[in-house]
Amino acid sequence: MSQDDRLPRTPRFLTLAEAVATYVRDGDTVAMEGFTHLIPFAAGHEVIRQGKRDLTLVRMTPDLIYDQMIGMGCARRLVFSWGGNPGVGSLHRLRDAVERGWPRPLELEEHTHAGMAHAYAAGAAGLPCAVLRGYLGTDLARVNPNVRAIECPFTGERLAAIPALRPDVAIIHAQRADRRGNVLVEGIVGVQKEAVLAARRAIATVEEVADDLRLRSPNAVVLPAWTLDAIVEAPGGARPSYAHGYYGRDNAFYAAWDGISRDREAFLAWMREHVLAPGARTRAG
Amino acid sequence: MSQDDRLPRTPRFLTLAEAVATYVRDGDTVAMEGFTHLIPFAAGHEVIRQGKRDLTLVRMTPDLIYDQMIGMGCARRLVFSWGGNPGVGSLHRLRDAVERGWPRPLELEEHTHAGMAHAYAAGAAGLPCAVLRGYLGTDLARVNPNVRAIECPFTGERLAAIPALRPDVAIIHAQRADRRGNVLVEGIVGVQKEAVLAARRAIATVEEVADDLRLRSPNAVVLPAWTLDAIVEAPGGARPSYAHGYYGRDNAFYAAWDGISRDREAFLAWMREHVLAPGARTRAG
Amino acid sequence: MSAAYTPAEMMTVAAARALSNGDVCFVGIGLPSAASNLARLTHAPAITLIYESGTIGTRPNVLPLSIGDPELCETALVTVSVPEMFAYWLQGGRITVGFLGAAQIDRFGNINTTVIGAYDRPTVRLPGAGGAPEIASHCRQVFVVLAQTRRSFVPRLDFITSLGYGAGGDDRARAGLRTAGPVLVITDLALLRPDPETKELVVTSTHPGVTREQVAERTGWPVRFAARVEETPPPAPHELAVLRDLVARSAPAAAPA
Amino acid sequence: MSAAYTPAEMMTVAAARALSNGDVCFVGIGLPSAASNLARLTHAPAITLIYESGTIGTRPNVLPLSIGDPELCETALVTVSVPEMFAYWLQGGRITVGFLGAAQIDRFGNINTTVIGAYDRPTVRLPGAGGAPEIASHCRQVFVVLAQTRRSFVPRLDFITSLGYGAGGDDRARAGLRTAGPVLVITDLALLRPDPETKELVVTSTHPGVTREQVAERTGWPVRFAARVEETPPPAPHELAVLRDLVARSAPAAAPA
Repeated sequence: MSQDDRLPRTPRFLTLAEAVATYVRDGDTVAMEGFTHLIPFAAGHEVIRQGKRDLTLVRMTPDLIYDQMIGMGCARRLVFSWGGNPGVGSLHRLRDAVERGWPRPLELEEHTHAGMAHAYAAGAAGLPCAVLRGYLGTDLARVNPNVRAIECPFTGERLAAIPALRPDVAIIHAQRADRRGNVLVEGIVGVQKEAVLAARRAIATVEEVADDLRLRSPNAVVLPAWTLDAIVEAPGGARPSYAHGYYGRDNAFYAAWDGISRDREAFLAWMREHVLAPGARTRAG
Repeated sequence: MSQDDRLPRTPRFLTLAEAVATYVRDGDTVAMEGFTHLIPFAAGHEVIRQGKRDLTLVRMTPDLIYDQMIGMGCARRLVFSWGGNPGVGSLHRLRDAVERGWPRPLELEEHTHAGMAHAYAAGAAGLPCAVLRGYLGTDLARVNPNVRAIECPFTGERLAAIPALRPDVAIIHAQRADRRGNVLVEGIVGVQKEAVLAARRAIATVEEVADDLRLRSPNAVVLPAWTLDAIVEAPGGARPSYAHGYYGRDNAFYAAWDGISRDREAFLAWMREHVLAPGARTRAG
Repeated sequence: MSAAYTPAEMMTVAAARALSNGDVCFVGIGLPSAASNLARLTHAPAITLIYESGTIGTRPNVLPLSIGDPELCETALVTVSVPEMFAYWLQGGRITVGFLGAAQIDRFGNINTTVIGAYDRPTVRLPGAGGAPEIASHCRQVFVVLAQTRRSFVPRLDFITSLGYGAGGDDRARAGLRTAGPVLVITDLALLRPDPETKELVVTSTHPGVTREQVAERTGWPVRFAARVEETPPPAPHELAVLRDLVARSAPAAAPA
Repeated sequence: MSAAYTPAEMMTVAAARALSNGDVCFVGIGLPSAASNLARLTHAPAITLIYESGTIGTRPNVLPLSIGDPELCETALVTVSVPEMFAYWLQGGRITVGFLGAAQIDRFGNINTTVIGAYDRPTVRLPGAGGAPEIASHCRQVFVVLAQTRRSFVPRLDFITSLGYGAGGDDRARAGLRTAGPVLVITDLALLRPDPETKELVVTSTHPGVTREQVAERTGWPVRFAARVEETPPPAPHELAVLRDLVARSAPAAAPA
């Protein structure tokens, strides 16, 4: 194992464009996490605007942001565990890529939520693999060579082993950073901490940079500054997802996305208007 | 695996004497956790008063409470990772039991902190064993048959495996319970949550039972009522350890224990006066 | 007209009734979420609802659209990380009921939510596994709720996403599982339970006004009926009123059809 | 008299100097804790101190007696659980310096904190491993601080609690470790560093007024000296003043001798 990429650094306060240009490279394995809550939409749109290509996208729930990135041709491969529009239905751009190869074919590596969550935790913990009681009796183990068996040396029980996730770059959205770059995540915290700690490089976009993190508990979920490479102030950066304590989830947009994304041209028109056009950044999502 | 002992229950609000009498049995494997902070001294003293015998005591840091229980003959076996008086020196009752078999011989199963922490987490997670990169090059693996090797099926790396900890009963001390029996742990939270979730039965002693847990963060460390068997209101129950937000650590007592505990008779006299005597409960520690 | 009700309402009410006060329920989004909250708002006020987003003991006032809506966290006792949720809470073996929806189910309660067609060249790419495979294996028992059609009740799954009873008999135990599996399937027509020996799902109750022929017609295999088939009690006025209130105050997209 | 200082003060000051502003230091209790906080209060104000109790980025105003004193949590950026501390933070490979004390050390930087005598029938039962074995293996480099005597610097350990360089040479790498190991040992007499090839600890600096004979006398093996042995600069007035202030305001038991 090379552990040098885990060593402490001093994060830079950058614009979103600078952060994505500096830390996301074509061909990278990119984990943009946020479990329903705090999805880094603004960062995803910047990745699209900068025309990044051949990415391996990792996310438990690809959600609308990866649907958009896949539809815009950023991705070569997807590692995921649930690829729907939550409560609404399909991710049509994801399906179009898988079912018809548009705009380009998409390789899938498919897990369960439990598997992905354990794999991020193993990555954060510097282990080569995650061990869980999982994938029992499911065909996922048949189609995914990254699901293997490992035997407990005490009981002989066969458990599942999957490789640790070690993304090249993790991008998360969070509520606040202080001026040193320490970052607070609060509410549904998902796997963001694990994704950052598992990755070689990490960007946090935040609702605000403040003098004080305003921690209300000694046991809050905090990423110390030295675990991050870049902090980007991006208010509203999780919309149409949400930021606990800042704004709610735009459930109507999630429902509307079903119609927008069904048709390739309608999708492209929406992306041009809301993501690619000059000045689009302020209202994207 | 039998998982039935993990199923939800409704905790009972009991006195300390009732809770220990009901849930701690001779011969049990007992984990009383609290990493320096929130050590359940009052509960340990009640175990001593009730004359429990043949216990396998599990704790990362035996601390003064297990020194006292060992010296009073409650324990047959100790599973631990660091057995000193923190910042002061030896645990003399522990040493006397190991070096000279007084008041009875004490079997040791010895781990590293990392190993014990992983073993509790594996117990909480319902796994048969914990896997970590640990015990490398140490003689602990030589003297402890419960440290074995397991091979990563992806990289071939040999990792350490140790059995999950599954105590018969876990006892913790915490800041607050609400009237339903939900319990807040705050500050240095150690392995208390894991110990409770790994155990078949669990007792929480608390500084106060309140109408409201007064959670300051949605991500506080909370044990839901249905993970516990008994709640005991025991203000001061962690002294001479401490309860963040309630009272500080009695460092002077920790230093004084060195003198009290060196001599068998002085130790017994102290225990008689401060733990065994009628009325001792209110000032024990 | 409070006496009239839709098949979907009957399904949700019947699903809710299967839960009890002492349950700790791992709740899937959609129909399971509506049923679980209906139970909480009627006969099981002390039930503990857990969503895989990490929210424990949640009491949403409106039905969530997603598994991680703000309402879930805001009304929860506490919210834990997703790795902790799957390791300590689900795999830890402390959930009494896993409540799942499904795209397809077979006669042995196996579930497909992954693909229609070949995995590598699917006709329809479904969302995939999510938490379901481990919910199906780690909860003490599993309930499944879905509308009954020939497309959803199929003789053979193209892909087993979540294991029920495999090929029946003791197949589930031989896969290493000690939990009870899908002991109850609730549809808009009937209730089905596994035969104690073969583990094939058999109809044990039909909803009021539903005939055996209708059930057979909307099942993709020659469905069997228990020796004694009950009639599901219709929704009580109170159940319907609470369900309709809940649906009315929830976002349209989050409410069951 | 600010110019006079004790050997223990020299040791703590020399240990503190080894740390720098960019370090993330996993701090053992006792001498390492005093040295780490002295570094933070002098030349390394931005250093990150981590204690195994879970406290990250702690800035204690007084020296803690235990590894989990209230002061550590109250002044920390954040406090995590002990399993998380060992899994994500230590094993995760993000610590630059592990700072350990020791009961005994051998010429290859292996440490014993477990027993004197046979494991099953020890003459002296020491506290045991604690966090040290994994600190010794997972931190990018390890510093060890301890007073130098024939009882602590021994030719052969009865028990290897924490691996240094094993039997020397590439033994450490052959045990599967990629980290640098004990690159610096700070005593009340001298600084020792491993020979680049053999990995035997050799004296690279002696403290002012300390002779080679004194060092040899208080080492349990025929200690070697580097080709060029420096003299450790004495404590600066500022270093001494800050250390003495820190000690004075800490509980007597927590302060270094």
